[in-house]
Amino acid sequence: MKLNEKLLIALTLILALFPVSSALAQEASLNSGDTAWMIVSTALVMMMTPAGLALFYGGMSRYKNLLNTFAMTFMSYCLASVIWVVIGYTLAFGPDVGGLIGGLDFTFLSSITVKSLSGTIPTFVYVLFQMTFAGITVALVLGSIVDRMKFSSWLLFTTLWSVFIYCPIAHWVWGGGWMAKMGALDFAGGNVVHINAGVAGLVLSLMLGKRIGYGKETMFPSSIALTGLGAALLWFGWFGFNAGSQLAADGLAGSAFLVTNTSAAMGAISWMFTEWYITRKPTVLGIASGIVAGLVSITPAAGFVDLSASLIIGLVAGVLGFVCVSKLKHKMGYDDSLDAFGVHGMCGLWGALATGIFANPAVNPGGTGLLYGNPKQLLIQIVSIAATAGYTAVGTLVVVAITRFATNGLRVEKDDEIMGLDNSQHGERAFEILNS
Amino acid sequence: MKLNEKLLIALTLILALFPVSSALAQEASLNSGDTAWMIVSTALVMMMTPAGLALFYGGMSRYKNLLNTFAMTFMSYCLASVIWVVIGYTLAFGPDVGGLIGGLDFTFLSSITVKSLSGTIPTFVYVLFQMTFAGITVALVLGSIVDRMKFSSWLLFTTLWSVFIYCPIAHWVWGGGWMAKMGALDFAGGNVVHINAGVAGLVLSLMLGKRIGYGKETMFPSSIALTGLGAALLWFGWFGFNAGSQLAADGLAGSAFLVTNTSAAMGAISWMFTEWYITRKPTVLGIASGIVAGLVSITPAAGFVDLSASLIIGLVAGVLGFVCVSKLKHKMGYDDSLDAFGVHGMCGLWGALATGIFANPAVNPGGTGLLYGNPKQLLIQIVSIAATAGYTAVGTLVVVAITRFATNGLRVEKDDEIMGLDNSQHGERAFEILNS
Amino acid sequence: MKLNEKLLIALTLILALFPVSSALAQEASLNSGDTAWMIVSTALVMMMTPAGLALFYGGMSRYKNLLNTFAMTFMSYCLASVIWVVIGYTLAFGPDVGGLIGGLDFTFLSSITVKSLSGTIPTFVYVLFQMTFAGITVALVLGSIVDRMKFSSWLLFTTLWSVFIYCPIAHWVWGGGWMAKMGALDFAGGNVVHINAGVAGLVLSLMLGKRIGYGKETMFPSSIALTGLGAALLWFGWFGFNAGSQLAADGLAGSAFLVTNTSAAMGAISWMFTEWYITRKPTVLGIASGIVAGLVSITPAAGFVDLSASLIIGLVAGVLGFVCVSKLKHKMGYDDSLDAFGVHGMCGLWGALATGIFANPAVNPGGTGLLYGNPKQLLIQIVSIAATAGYTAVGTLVVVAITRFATNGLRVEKDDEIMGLDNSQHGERAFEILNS
Amino acid sequence: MKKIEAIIKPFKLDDVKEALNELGIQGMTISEVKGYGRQKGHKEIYRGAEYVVDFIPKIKIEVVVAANMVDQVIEKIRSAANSGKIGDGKIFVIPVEQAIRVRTGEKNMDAL
Amino acid sequence: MKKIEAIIKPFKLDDVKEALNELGIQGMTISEVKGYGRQKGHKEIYRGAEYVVDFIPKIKIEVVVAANMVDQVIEKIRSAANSGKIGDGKIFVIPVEQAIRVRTGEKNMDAL
Amino acid sequence: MKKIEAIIKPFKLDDVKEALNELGIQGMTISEVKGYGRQKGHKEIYRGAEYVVDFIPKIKIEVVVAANMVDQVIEKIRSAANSGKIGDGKIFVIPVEQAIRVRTGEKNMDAL
Ligand SMILES: Nc1ncnc2c1ncn2[C@@H]1O[C@H](COP(=O)(O)OP(=O)(O)O)[C@@H](O)[C@H]1O
Ligand SMILES: Nc1ncnc2c1ncn2[C@@H]1O[C@H](COP(=O)(O)OP(=O)(O)O)[C@@H](O)[C@H]1O
Ligand SMILES: Nc1ncnc2c1ncn2[C@@H]1O[C@H](COP(=O)(O)OP(=O)(O)O)[C@@H](O)[C@H]1O
Repeated sequence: MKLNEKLLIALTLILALFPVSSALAQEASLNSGDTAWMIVSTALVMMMTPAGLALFYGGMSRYKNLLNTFAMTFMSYCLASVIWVVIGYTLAFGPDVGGLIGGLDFTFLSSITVKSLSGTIPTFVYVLFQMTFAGITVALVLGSIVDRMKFSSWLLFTTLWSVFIYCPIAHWVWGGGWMAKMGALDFAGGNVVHINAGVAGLVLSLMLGKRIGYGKETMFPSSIALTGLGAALLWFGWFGFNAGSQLAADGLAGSAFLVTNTSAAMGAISWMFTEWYITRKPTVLGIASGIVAGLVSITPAAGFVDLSASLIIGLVAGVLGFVCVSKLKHKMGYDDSLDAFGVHGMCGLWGALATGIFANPAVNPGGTGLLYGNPKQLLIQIVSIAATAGYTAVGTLVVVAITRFATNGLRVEKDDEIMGLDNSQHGERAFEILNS
Repeated sequence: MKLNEKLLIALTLILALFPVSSALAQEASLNSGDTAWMIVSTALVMMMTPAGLALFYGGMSRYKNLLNTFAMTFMSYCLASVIWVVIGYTLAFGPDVGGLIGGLDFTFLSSITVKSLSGTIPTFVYVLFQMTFAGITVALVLGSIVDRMKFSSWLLFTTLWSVFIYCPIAHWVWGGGWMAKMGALDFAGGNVVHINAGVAGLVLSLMLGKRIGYGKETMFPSSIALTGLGAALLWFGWFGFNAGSQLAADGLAGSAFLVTNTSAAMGAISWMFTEWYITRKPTVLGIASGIVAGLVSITPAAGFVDLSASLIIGLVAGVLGFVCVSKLKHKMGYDDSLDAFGVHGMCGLWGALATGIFANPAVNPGGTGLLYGNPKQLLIQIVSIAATAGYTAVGTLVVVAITRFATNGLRVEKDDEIMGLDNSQHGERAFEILNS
Repeated sequence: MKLNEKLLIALTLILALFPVSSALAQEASLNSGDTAWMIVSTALVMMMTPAGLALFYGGMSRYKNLLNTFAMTFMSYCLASVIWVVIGYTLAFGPDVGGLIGGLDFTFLSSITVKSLSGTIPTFVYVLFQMTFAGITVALVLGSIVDRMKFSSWLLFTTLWSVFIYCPIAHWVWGGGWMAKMGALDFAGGNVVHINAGVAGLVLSLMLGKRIGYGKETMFPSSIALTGLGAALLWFGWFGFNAGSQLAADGLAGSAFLVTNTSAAMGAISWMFTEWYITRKPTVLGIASGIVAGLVSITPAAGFVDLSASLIIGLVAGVLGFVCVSKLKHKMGYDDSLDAFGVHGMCGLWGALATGIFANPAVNPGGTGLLYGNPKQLLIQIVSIAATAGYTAVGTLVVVAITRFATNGLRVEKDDEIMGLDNSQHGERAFEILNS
Repeated sequence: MKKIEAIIKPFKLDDVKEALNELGIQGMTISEVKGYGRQKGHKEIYRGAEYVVDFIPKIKIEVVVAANMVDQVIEKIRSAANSGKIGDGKIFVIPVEQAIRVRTGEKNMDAL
Repeated sequence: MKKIEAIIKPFKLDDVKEALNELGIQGMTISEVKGYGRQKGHKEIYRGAEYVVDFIPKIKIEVVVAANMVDQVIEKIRSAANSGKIGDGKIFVIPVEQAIRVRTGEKNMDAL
Repeated sequence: MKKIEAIIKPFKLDDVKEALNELGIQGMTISEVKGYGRQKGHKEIYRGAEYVVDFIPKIKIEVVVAANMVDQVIEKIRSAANSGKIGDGKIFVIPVEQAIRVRTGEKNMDAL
């Protein structure tokens, strides 16, 4: 309960007699500070997709596919933006139907007005904040499949996946669905965003098959500099992602902010040293990857754990991420192009478990983990992880099958793949630097 | 009227007897939430010019002129910053003189203090917020004329144009001038910013003449990747632009935020599909352009229209923008290098009309459009558009004439234009990527 | 004292009888508007290091060292993030010990909870805000030494320097240490950040020696375009840096915001014209450098001076910066690679003096400068500058000596330096743009 | 057969290409090169560090033609690439003993 | 000695390199070039401005070998670079009068 | 006339340029190339994917000179480009039948 609310309860009591009081009572609970913070958080999370992720992914994809990666990222966010206000929000946050999905009451946001409030902020802001999560989640998936997918197929996949995979899971966890009722802890999206996107990416990449020349040809990232900048912007935006998930500008938001930054820093440090030790060189790509690994892992835990937990979560994330992308992947032999599964899926999984282990009631009475005497929480986390992974795996399979049928084939022509998707799909080049 | 104001009225009534009450009454209406939001909005809009627009425009200009585009953009903002605090603000927002211009009372912001308030925020913040609009407007103009204008001429043009063209129009619409009195609706700058800049750009490009080799030589954008990043940053900043124009962190700001994002997404989608259908390829440049088209169009309408209107406004913007830059321009044969007129002018015009059509009193009692039974509004919009376009066309003509005379000639030497302006004007290159 | 506080005092008086009142009294002073602003400020300052500074510095370093510059910048922030929460914060802001250093009470932020407040904001937010300053300060140092330092040496240097140089100085000025008691004025870090980093950079570069080929070979910046973007992002973030240092969203924050933007703009304008006059070409690098010079100079003064002072401060900064980097440096013959000393050290010095000259009690009763009848302030400023420069010079010397010993040698092999640090230290290249 | 190597100013490329087309030349290979010669380079100053850029961007055109076409080709290139200013470039003629088309294995004149 | 200049499609480079290694060729020099020929370029459209990109990215391989190896080398390159499609490229043979290794000053065959 | 093609390490360019100036050579053309040879390339590892970069950046200098200057030029380049390490590069000499200056049409020696 926030300050001004208290103020107002108090006031309404005293001022019951004043004419203004009623007017006052109505919009009583809008808090301009919380609203300011949430509009900014939303803007920050929005920026993560077309700026942060486009650079992070674009810089890692081969030069001939850089713009295609941009195009897929941009359109993921654009399509999600429209889908969300039309149908997505209501499916995720409409009145609960059997714990599984939201009702259609808010289709086209009907019945939500400028005056509607969610907690202490305008409902419109809440809708948009949630929308930015839908937008980045589907965009994260493409990390597994750049360099080979037909643009048309991607657009259809994005549309179907947002509606049929993202919305239900968002409802389960945040929309009052069964996971919420079960008491699963996911502050800012370990399940909903990262495990979900990571597993979907893996499935999609398996169905697409490997890139031509994978394992044989050299596949240099087009620009580690752009990837580094992307990681920096993702970090910047992630403060909105995690601290914003408190939906208020208060102490818990500050705490989420603190652990988010700490975990990101630890992730970068541990990834770098692990890599340095194992492959003899600390790379900028490794540092950037470690930052993201740390951020992903702290996401579900941000509002529940304390500083010392965040140091451990980030530390483990850096090592885990490195092992997944540089060992596991090559052992398993799938072609998760930019490691959406290795980084987001696996570190999201670690974060979800860590939440069940480290959740400290002193930070947030809403969550008590194993270390604070509640082993049950860890169990709940495992169930929620399994359910999320299971649903998204099967669901994505179906969505991909439909997409393949509808766009006859998911993959670009062999020659187009060799020539590069920038040229074949978009008829453009990322840079035209010719001296004169 | 915002919450805390209400609180305070109430309080001052009750507390009339308390010592603190008077102190209270004074700075009564500063709202820290609104202030927080407006400082951030201002920072976001500031970022749009040297980061967003410089990349968006720089990436579209030919490589040999990339830095010159940066230089013009940066200096537009720097000059506007100084001009605004010295004389611009008072011309635009000083006490109204005959509905045409502001008086000189606030020259050098004299008589404004740390304690001064505008509504619920410090006046200094309001001054800066308005300044960022002046800065980006003149920078937008250069989209029409990159690749050929003398840097010295640009600096003088910027200075004169900000004072004699921007300030009066800003006064008419936002400073309590005749358009405001007439009831013209322009929430965040359809007239003041986009139509104004677009028309000025067209005039300037006509007076400069076409680029050497225009229509014959290939003129490849230096980097679609940078342009894409620029569009993403513009989108991010535009939330400050539009939602910030409410000058408060409240429900209407949230609504403006919602329609802004929706229109941008729709603009990108519709531009992309139109292009795909007509030229067989969906380009990243098209997607980026559609985003901007959607943002421009919703700008005047942001605080007045509802979700469904924003879907239509963005949809039309994407198609309109595409047609203007890829058909109209080539028909007319002017050389609007980066389409400041095609995108900002024309989509700004559409937005201004759309505001008159879709303004929904349920969103904002301050505006009722054609569809809600007030055809007169559409008429008012048309008058305001015509007046803006007319004044800026003539005014720019004069300003350009003076500039040409004062800097003898507007255009760089033929050889310098061929060699590129980065080299001839600045003696630099944008990238020096040489392996060793 | 902020609005809501007043409200609450008032309220607690009246509501003494209500049950809620006590609960109210406790967390009474959290202000959600101030908190919103400070979280955002912190995020903005964080972004300055891995995004703004990495680009600004990376673009200036030679292509073969671009990623190494990124790596050093990223790790500076990551290490500082961890060091700060473990030990740095308590050394700087723990209970004062003899005016020299903070006590260890807050090691690992122990005893700080979600409910802890600093003024009107959560203590965690305050901790993080201060952390971002530690992070950028040490990163600024590397501007003096890019292109030649061993990565391992940099990591150790960063760690030692943050703890033994930054923390004490931060304590003296902001942690209630002797400079604070003496009445030194440093609103946002002229001493603590810029003079400190600049002098440390100079010392480190002298101990490292010049780059191979310095003064003989051409050393082209890898990308003025990236440097320009970096300057724009630094400017954007600097609003959090300076206006955020007020720790509240109020009129003084607005005033700091105003003078910051004005000084940056003036710095760019004056640097550009000085350069234009002296070397016949206005460069984008010059404009970008002028922006930073203006921002550095206004930093200590931001909360104390008025508009007209900021015009002068920025004007002088542009000229001074230009002279330092293009004349002084070459006269003295040290190799301050990217001019951390020339720009940050010297302009920080100017800003610290200017604060003593222009501090206007009408803006902030906390500071009265020479021009307002308090010559003593100027003296205090000089003492604080001298002390800061002296301590950091000697301290850095020691830290560097230890680092050299511990990492046997500070400098990369001759061949590695020639081949470039991206390749030799990280085994990466910044761009791999190969058409196919 | 001879290989004609022409070093020209970048902005002249289109003209030269068209000129060669007029001769019915169906193929050529170009590359970005930097040239040092009589044409003075410009200087660039970065924060007071002054560098003379005396390697100037040029385009190198390589076209292999029958011996008997050499003079025409040279003439065409000259007139197209000529701006009358220092730095217009050079044309060199180099003997070629064989030419093969990768796709078909055709030899010499048939390969062009 | 002869210099063999092969202009090939970029993605064929690895194959050609390996093919040459099989011949025991220890060195070569490559450069990025652009080719104009029978292979049609594609068009790019930027906001309605349509440009035909008829200079297509190619890789030029230069390898200097003993005269007696020329035919083998040509054959190896041909088979490796051949995709059967227009634009596979050309191979040119140019006389080389001397070769020197910078490091040692060794001459001709010893320099390769 | 002969064309001397020297493939050298990039950081040696300035030295070689000066060496040639001492011989009064007024012009040359350089290009960025990549070399494959005895000099071992380094490996790069991106997220566990290990690539050997065996094409190493080099600079190719082309200078056309009178036949009688060839030996001097070779010697100058050698001594300037020599670092004594593997990978210092090669120098090749190729016959040139004609040289024309685009601007003036001057031929052969006068064109240089
Ligand atoms: N001796 C040479 N060998 C190879 N290339 C040369 C030689 N001399 C000049 N060039 C090339 O020709 C270009 C133009 O030569 P320059 O002397 O500048 O002007 P001009 O062609 O008018 O004499 C140079 O930039 C260089 O690329
Ligand atoms: N006469 C020529 N001189 C030099 N290079 C040529 C010539 N003709 C073609 N080329 C090069 O060979 C490449 C392939 O030629 P092209 O005619 O497109 O296909 P193909 O090799 O199948 O005949 C061209 O892109 C160009 O680089
Ligand atoms: N047979 C060849 N033909 C053309 N270029 C060659 C040949 N052999 C070597 N080179 C070039 O010379 C460079 C240096 O050769 P390398 O064998 O690495 O060292 P060294 O010059 O010391 O023998 C190579 O990188 C390559 O560019």
